[in-house]
This record gives sequence, C-alpha cells and structure tokens, in this order.
Amino acid sequence: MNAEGERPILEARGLTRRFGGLVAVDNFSFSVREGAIHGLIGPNGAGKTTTFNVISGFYAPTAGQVFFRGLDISGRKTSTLAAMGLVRTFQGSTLFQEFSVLDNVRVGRHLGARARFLSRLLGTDRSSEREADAKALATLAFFGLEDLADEPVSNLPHGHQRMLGMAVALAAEPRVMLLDEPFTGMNPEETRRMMALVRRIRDRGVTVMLVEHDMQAVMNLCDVITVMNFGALLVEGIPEVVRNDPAVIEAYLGSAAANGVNDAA
Amino acid sequence: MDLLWQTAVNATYAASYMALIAVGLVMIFGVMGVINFAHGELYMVGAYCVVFLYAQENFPFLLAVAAGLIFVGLVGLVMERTLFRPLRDNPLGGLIASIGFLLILQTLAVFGFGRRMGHVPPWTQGKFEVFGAILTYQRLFVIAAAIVLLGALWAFLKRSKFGRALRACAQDAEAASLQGISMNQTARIAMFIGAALAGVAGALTAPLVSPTPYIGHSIIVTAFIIIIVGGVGSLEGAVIAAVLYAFVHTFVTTFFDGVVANIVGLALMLAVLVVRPTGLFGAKERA
Amino acid sequence: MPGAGTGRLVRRIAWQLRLVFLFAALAVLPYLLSYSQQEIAVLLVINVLLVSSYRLLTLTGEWSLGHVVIMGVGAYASALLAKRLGVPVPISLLLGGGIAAATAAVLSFPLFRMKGFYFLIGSFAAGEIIRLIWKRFTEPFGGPKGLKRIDAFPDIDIGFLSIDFYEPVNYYFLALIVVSASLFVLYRIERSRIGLTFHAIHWQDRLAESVGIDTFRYRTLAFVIASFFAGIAGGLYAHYVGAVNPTRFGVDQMVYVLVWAIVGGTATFHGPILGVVVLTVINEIVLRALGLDTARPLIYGAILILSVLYLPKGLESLVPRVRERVRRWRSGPAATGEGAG
Amino acid sequence: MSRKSLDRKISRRKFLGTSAASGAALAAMSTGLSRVSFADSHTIKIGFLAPLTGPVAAWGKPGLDGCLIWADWVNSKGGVNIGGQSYNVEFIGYDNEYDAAKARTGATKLIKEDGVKFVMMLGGDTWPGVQEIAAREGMLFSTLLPSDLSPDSTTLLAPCEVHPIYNVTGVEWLAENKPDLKTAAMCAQDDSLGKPSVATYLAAFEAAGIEMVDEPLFFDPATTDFAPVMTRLLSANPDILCLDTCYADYVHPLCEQAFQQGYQGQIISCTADFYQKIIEKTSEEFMEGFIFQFPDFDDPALNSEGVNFVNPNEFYAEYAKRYGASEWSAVSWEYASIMDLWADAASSAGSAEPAAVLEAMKADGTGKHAFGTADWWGTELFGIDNALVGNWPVVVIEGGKATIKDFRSIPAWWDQHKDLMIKHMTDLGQMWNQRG
Repeated sequence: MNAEGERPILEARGLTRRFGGLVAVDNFSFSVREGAIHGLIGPNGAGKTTTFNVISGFYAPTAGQVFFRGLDISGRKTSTLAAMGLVRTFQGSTLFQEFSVLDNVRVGRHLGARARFLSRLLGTDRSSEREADAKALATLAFFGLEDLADEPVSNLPHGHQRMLGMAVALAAEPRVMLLDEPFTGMNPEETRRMMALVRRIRDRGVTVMLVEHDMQAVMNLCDVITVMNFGALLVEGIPEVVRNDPAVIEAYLGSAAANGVNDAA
Repeated sequence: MDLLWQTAVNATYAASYMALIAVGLVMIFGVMGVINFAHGELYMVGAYCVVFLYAQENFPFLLAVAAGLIFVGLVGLVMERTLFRPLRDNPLGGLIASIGFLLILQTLAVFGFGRRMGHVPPWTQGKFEVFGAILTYQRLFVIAAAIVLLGALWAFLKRSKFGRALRACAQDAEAASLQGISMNQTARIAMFIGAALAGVAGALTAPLVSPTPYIGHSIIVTAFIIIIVGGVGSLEGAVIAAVLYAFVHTFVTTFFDGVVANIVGLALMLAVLVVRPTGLFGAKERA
Repeated sequence: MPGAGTGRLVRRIAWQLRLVFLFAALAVLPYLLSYSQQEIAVLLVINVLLVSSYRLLTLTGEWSLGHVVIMGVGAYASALLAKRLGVPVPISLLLGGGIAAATAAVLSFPLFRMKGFYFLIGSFAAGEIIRLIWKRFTEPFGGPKGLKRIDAFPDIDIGFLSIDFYEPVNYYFLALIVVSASLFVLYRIERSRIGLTFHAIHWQDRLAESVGIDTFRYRTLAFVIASFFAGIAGGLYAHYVGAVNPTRFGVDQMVYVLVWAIVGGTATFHGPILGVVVLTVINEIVLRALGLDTARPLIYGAILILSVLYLPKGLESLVPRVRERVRRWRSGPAATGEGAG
Repeated sequence: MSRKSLDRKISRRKFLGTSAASGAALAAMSTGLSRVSFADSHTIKIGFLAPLTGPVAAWGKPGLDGCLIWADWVNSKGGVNIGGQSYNVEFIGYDNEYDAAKARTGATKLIKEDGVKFVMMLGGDTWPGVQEIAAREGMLFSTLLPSDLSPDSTTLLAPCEVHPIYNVTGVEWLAENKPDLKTAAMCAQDDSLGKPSVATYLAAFEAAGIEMVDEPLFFDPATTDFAPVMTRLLSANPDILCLDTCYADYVHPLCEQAFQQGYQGQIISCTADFYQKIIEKTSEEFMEGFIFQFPDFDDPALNSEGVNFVNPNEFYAEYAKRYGASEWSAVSWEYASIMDLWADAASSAGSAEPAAVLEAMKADGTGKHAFGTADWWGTELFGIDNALVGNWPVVVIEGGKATIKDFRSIPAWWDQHKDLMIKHMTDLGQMWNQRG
C-alpha cells in the first residue's frame, strides 16, 4: 500500500490565503504520502481550518498551489475535487439532520449512483439505486451503524453522529479523506474507537489527513505530523520528533498565554 | 434655468429621502434578519400623519413631522413585539408577517383617508436659486433634515452603548448575545429607529408627493434596489447607494425617459449583484 | 422507504385507493359548483401547478421572487407562438414551458452566484427587467396593454363528442389532466434521488458539495424544472383567460404565491396545494359572500399574520393532527406507519 | 313601434319627472292586468364590474357610489318603466381587482347567477377576460375606455367617455382663443391610458398648428417624484405644457413642480381632479386658464338645453353630501350617465333584454349622450361604431373655479383632421387592428 511512497498524493506549495488585511495562511507547504495518516496541528488561529477549506475547494488560494495525485487542483470546486477522490468531513455533527441515517449515506453515494434524468423520472434507475443502497448499507455496516439505518439523525447520540459523518464521506469512495477535528468533544473510550476506525479506513487504502486538537490522539494515530503557526509551517515530522521540538512547545505555551485570535472561521 | 444643475439638485433631494428609507430598512434587516416588506407602508403611514395633523387638523408642520417620526417608530415597536420577536427564528415567516401587516396598513389607510390621494398644502412656497437651479425651501428642508437625522444616527451608533450593541447585533447576533447584549432591547431600538426613519421620510415628503394608501409599493421597490447595491448589512453602503441610485435615475429620467431609468436602475442592481454578490459595501464573505 | 414486501404492498394499495378517491372527488366537484365557482376552480387548478412548481424550486433552499414572471414568460411565449406563428395551442403550451425553462437556465448564471436574501432580491430584479421589457417593447409583447384575443384551446368535435373549452367545466378537466400529469412528474422528481439531492443542498450545501454534488448544477436544475411547469401554468392561464399583460405578473401576484406556499407549508408535497386551495376559497368565496369587499385585504393580511404566528409549519402541520383525531374517533385498528405524505 | 317612437320623444328629464306619477298609476293598473308575473320581483339587476379595491379602485368605486344615487333617485320615483311595468333598479357590484381572470369570473357570476341585464365596466386590462362571455351570452356591456372597442364585440359600448378623443376639443379651443401660443411639451405615464392620449394630443396640436418642442416624455407609473420630469419638460421652453391623461396623483405634483420651477405659461390636461388642491399647492394666478375636460356638475352651463344628464347640479350636491365634495372626480358621474342612456333605451324598447336595449340605443344612429345628442361612431378608429360621440365640454379654471367655456363637437374636428389622428394612433400602435 505504501508502494508509491516517493510521490505525495496531496501536496501544497507556498499556499497563501488572505481575508482583507488578515493573512490566515502564509506561504505554507506540506506533502502527504499515499497511505499515510497525516496530522495537521497548531495552536488556535494557526490557520488549520482555513488550510482545510482551501485544500477542499471552499476557498480559492490567494497564492500558491495544491496538487492532488500530481494535478494542480488549486481553486477547483469542492464537488469536482470530490469526484476526483478528495473528500472532507466537517467539525461537530454536520450532517443532514432532517434525513434518516441511511439517506445521509445515500447522499454520500451521489457520485456512485449516476443515472439519466429520464430514468430517474420513470423509475428505471432502480437497479443503480439498489446497488447504491446496498453499498450505503455496507458502509453503515463498516461503522456498525446498520441497525440504525432508518433512524432520524437527530435521534442519534453524538458519537454516532460523528461516525455517520465519516460514513457519508467514505460512501463517496475517496482516495484521500480530510477529517476536521474527528475527536473533539469525545470521551477517551469514544476516541479510542474512533482512532481504530480511522486506521481501518486507512487500511482500506484511503489516505487520511486530519486536523485535531487532541494531542494524545494525534501522537498515537498519525504517521506524520505537520505543525503550523501563524499560518506558516513550523515543523513537520514523525510524532516523536514533533513532540520534542522546542518551537512546537513554545508555540503551544505561547498561545495559551495570548489566546486572542480565533481561527478564521 | 440650468438643466444640469437643476437635475443635480433634483437628484440630491431624491437621494436624501431615499437614504432615510434605505437606512431604516437596512437597520431592521441587520438586527432582526427580516426583510420588512411593509417598509413602504411605514413611509405611507408617516405621510398620512402629516395629512392628518398638518393638513386636516392644522397643527404646525414641524410638529406633524415629529409626530410622524414618533408614531411610525411606535408602529415599528408594535411590529417588533407582535410579529418579529415571536418569529425571530423564522425569517421567512417574518417576511410573510410583514406582507400581512402591509395589507392591514393599506386597508386602514383606505378606511381612514379614502382611496384617493391625501392632500398636503405646502408649508412654504419660498425658493432660491443656486447656479441657475431652483431649490425650494420645502426640498431644502428634506435634504437638511436627512443630513441631520442621518448624522445624528451616525453619532449615536458610534458613541452610545446602544449604538455599539446595535452594530454588534447587526454583525453577529450570537456573538452579541454572548457579550451580554440584550437582543430584545437592541431589536426594539433598531425597529423603532428603522421604522421612524421610514416614517419621517414619508412625513417630510408628504407635501411633495401625492400620498395614496398604495404609495408604499413604489417606495419599497426603490428601497430594495438601493440596499442591494449598497450591501444589505451596511448603513454607510445604503447612504452611498441611495446617492448613486438617485443620481443615475434622475439623470436618465431627465435625459432619456423614466421607463429607461427604471430598467437602468434594475440592471445596475443586477450588475452589482453579479460582480459583488454581497453588494458594493456588503460584508466580506466569511467562513 | 424500506420495509417488508407485504406491508409495502398494502400501503401502496391504500395509497392508490386514496388517489382514486381523490380523483373521483375532483371529477364530481365542478358539478357541485355554480358556474362562476367553476371558473374559480379552473384558476385554482392552474395555481396549484404554479405553487407546486414553486415548491420544487424551494427544495434547494432558495426562494425566488421571480416565479410569477417566469409563469408570464410561458404565457407570453405560448400566446405569441399561437397568435403570430399559428402554432397549435397544445404544442405552443409545451413550447411555452420550454421557453420559460430556457429563460431560467440563462438567468441561473447570474442568479446562482447569490444565495438566500441576495437570491431573493436578485430574482426579483431579473423578473422586473423581464416585465419592463414586455412593457417597453410593444412589438411583439403588446406594451402595457399586453396581448389580447389569445387563441383558445381548439374545440374538440368528432361527431358524438364535442368539447368546447370555453366552458369552465371542460377547461377544468383539461387543466386537471395537464396539472395532474405535471404534479406526477414533480412528485417523481422529489421522490427520486434528484429530490434527495435537492434536499441535501438545502440543509447542508457544503456537506453536499464535499461528497461531489455540484450544487450550482442542481440549483439550476431545480430552477429550470420549476420554471418549465410555471411556464405550463402560464400557458394554461393565457389560453383560458385570453389575455395577458405585464401587471398580471407583477410582484403583487408573486406575493400571493409566496403566501400560498408558506401558509400551506413547504415541508411536504401537499402543503402548498393545501395553502392555495384554502386561501383561494377564503378569499374568493367566503369573504366575497360575506360582502366584505373593501375589508378583504385587511382580513387576508390578518389571516397571514395569524397563520405564521400560530401555524409556523403551515396548514400541512394540521394534517397529521386531523388524521390522529379521525383515527381515534374511528377507534379501530387503523393501518400503521403513515408515510410523510 | 309607434309607442316606442312616442317614448323616444320624451326627454330624459321629463321621463324621470313623470315616472313617479306614471309609475304609481301603472302600479294601480297592473293589479288588474292579467300579464302580471308574480315570479318577477319587479327589480332589474345591473352589474357593476370594476376594481373596488386596490390602486385602480379610484376608477371604479366613485362610479358605483354615483350609481347608488342614481338608483335611489330612480327607485324613489317608482323605478324605470319598461313595457308598462315599473322596475326598481339594483346594482350588483363585483370587485375584479383590475384583473382579467377575476373579471371573467365576475362577469360569469353577474350574468349566470345574478341575472343582470347590463354590465358596466371600467374596461382596460379587464375587458379581454370578459370579451368571449359577452359575445356568447349576448350580454350588453359598457366601458369607459373605448380602446376596448373592436368589431369582435358587437355588444360592447363606450356610451359616455370616449377617451381620449375628446381631448381634441380642449386643444382646438386653446388654439382659437390663445393663437399666440405656438409650442408644446408633453409627458405621460407609460400605460394603456397614457399612450392613446399622447397620440390624440399630438394630432390635435398638429391640427392646430402647434409645434412639439420635444418628444413626449414617458414616465413609469410608479413615479412619485416629478421634479426630474418637469425639469426636462421645461428645459425646452414650451408655450404650452400638456399633462396628457395623467392620473390625479401625477397631475398634482406635476403642477406643483411646474410652479416651483418657475413655469408661467399655459397648461392643458385631460383631467384636473381636485383642482382646488392644486391651487392650494400653487397659486390661483398660476392655475388661471388651466384647460381640461371634466366639469364640476354644479356648473350652471350644464343646465343648458341639450345636456341630457339628469339634474346635474342636484346630483353634484347629493354626491358631495353623501361622500364629501372632495371625493368628486371625473368618474363620479360617468357610470350614472350611462344608466340614463340605458334606462331610456330600455323604456323605449319595452324590454330590458340586452339585444332589445342595444337595438333601441342605436336605433337611429344617435343617442342621448350626457352632453347632448351624439352619434354612434368609431368605425375608422375602433372598427365598429359603438362609441357615442358628440359634444364635449372645454373646462377652464377661472378665479379658482372650473368653468365650462364651451361645448365643442368631436365629430366636427374628426371630419377635418381624421388623417392626422389615424397617423399618430398608428405611429403609437393604438389603432384597433394594431392592438395585441
């Protein structure tokens, strides 16, 4: 799985994003190896979420490029990126709260269930829909949610909603999944289970990049960690190296004192 | 008579009352998040205050204008309390409720004053010339009143605690409430000021237009165009857009014709929306 | 949606029975009405299509103020095709819908750069420009007076059967067929994956984007489909009344559509239909019968306010309550698992 | 037939004056007559299908108010005598909200359910919705807007107001009495009333040798601030300012603007509703000599021989008493005058059936128009001679009061200048065969 280790599957070069006068991301570069679990950390306001939003196409970069499987994807639409295999999740329980669990995943199968307009109308899309439903159910089973398929999302406990968020993303059959704070607000038991899931997702051949505050989880889970501060790269390396880097320690302590700036969200 | 200067004077007058109306509309939208479709009818009610107090009951004009300002402000408070507060989480509901309120105000105006236009005799016929253009005291008064009122509002928003609260709510209601700003209190003030501005515009211009129960319709369309061009959340934008729109519309009316002016006005708005979907002075896109 | 095969079959039969019953009632209805009420019924059927097509647009979360103008595009197009080019009316009706849809497709480029309030106002501006064009260009649009003497639906006369579509009863059935077919299509769209996608865009457009849904394309699709059927409604109107003018498609009329949809409720397919039926009956029949002509707008306004205050989910939210009542009243072992309509 | 022609000779005034007596006598007689139908309620219903709510209601509601006075007067005198039987007249109103579809529904209700014998309309946008049912039912309709007339509808009449053709009389009078005024500028709202009126004024000015200094300026009906419009009009320094057929809520601010921007010349307009209020906004001197076409009905000139409107001064007084003098407008008397014509025709036909009444009305090609006997006319302009056209008053404001200066003949003008009229109507697309 790590055969292509030489060439990064996802890479940013000199990425910059400004909001008016504020520079949220400043000449930031990183690269994610295929098959890795790659962490992106940094103190509050470091520009992590903005970076995610630029990579996933919500914002166009002000300068710099993003490469996905060697292709320059800077400024492309989120939906196009998803079709290419770059899919993200969202913080908290961003889901289709009004839908059932299964329907959430069915939306995730959007790309995999193509049919013509007319066949949708006439109902001749049934075979592709049945296939999509089967895949959706399989995805739910992967997360152990199959018994809850017909429940409305709003009935689900928080932890399950977080898993469902990943299920929706996974249903889109990504090559790279961007996870936005997957462990925030979870108790240690939930976090442990979630970490196991992330590893299983990676084992299915999906490269994972995640933004997270829970240091413990990041250090245990990630193969590589990129640390950013004030929008720029601070350190990149394996967890042991990052953990002991004085600049990282300084950044985190410093930010605890001057806890003013918010993430540009 | 100098055509160019006269047209500029005409445009300045139009800009001043349009700015009053548009700033009121923006204020209500900014704090309540509701599109007040009845805003034109608030203008109409202000005009009828002058029809009633000044033209029918012979009170002094200034008193009638002041009464129009306060009365329509109070109508705004009634709207806030009975419509917009219960519907705070339902902006579309607020819109529909304001449409219902508009129909009620229109019908009440017909009952009270007849379907015919109200008549307001001029309070002065004095006028003077600037660069060959004629400016009547009536129109000058509207311009001056608009400058004074908007200036006062600006000072109020800059200096007072309420002003900061209003701005905070307009920018981010949630953040404002976290900072301990009372949403209800702020909404009341915003609604009073927003409605009163529409009312005073109606009261000030009542002698210069023919107020009818249905005049609000003409007003609201123009007000929409202005706040869109200016950017919905921006009070300064509303003023600047009012000036811009008034000059474009007045000059096109004078040098081409009124129907073309309307098309140009709408096209201007659409063009602004296409180039800058949040208006010329609208809030920057936020994540 | 999933369920045991037999349960589904039973439910399906119950549903079909209800549909048969509904159509039987609709078929008998005109014969219970006075002549002028039949006329109101014709316009009501047309408005049902208008408001239902509007709901499809709102599924993606965008509220337009230009829908009635789009209806007018269909009306003007169909009328002009029939009048000027001699296109047979049934065909011009379809082409009118097509032209309305094409207009929407073009408008979607500027309009769907905007969202929410901006879209609302942008659609209003676009609609006003179209209306001003009708007013400004007397050739071919007839200027402020609009078009008159628009060809009626051709009479059917085949010996034993002769149908004159001027008669409101006949036009009622014609409109009923066209509108039912259109509603069926709208319903199918909503129930298909396309509908699911529309809903998804409405509730979480960023999440939808992130799994590969091109929200611009789907918003445009909803706009185009809704406009097609609004255009059909416009054509039905034009060939019935025989006249169209720019005022008829003004913002006042748009406000009515908005009000029908919201008072009825837009969460379900039947909500807006309920809204237009109830409000039309109140406005055109009850209030007129009470002789309250001049107070009519006031009462209408009060009804609007009361309904958004006390029925925020619309009239449709009463339906389950009424059903529950009926069920309890029957106190029998009624069928379980009602669908959401 | 002989009875019919006898009736025709009785003037409207006499008819009403005697109807009370004859009605009573007939009522006494009728008890002994075998022809009495007890099913008949002795009431004839007349439909009033016009906007009664909304912005256009000002063109409908005051007319209905006027009709109620008419009905009270006629009914209190025993009603209308038709075929030896007296009938009370009852008006059934239907608010069409100035919408074609609602007008269609209203017409259906009035004809099929209320059993009216005649329907009066404002016309305009609403007529096309009614056209078909009028033809099918053979129902008699009247409109105030003759631009609704066309050969397709034989039962639609414009029996009172032949807007905007009568405007030529004002221009003709102006040219005769103030021959030194040579140039004019004009504005109008861009709608179905403004355009044909502009064509008429253009023709009338050309016929009178008055030159237009500028293209007619069209403004949007939603305009509230008229300063720019007036600035543009005055920039060409016209001798005459023509306000076309602007609505009252435009005429007032237009006049005020003209006054404030220093205009001192002649003004001519189709209407000047509530002109006293314009004087308040400007000055008596400014408004002196303002020419328009709609008299106050307290004008003594209306008592002159030939005027057919019944008791105009009393009608005005009663209207002012009931609804307030400030509510009097051009529309107030028009529907009532159509009812005079109708009642007369029904009496002479001996029947209230639409076909009979129509035939009686047009019997010898003339009819008793409010302002004098007039011709059924209009073939060249409307494709059908269903407009009643004769004399029309020229009204001038003198000393702050509307004064009828003259009654002028529209047909006489037409015979001389019809080519001009047809040319300008054609240019603006207003001929009957050009419309929609």
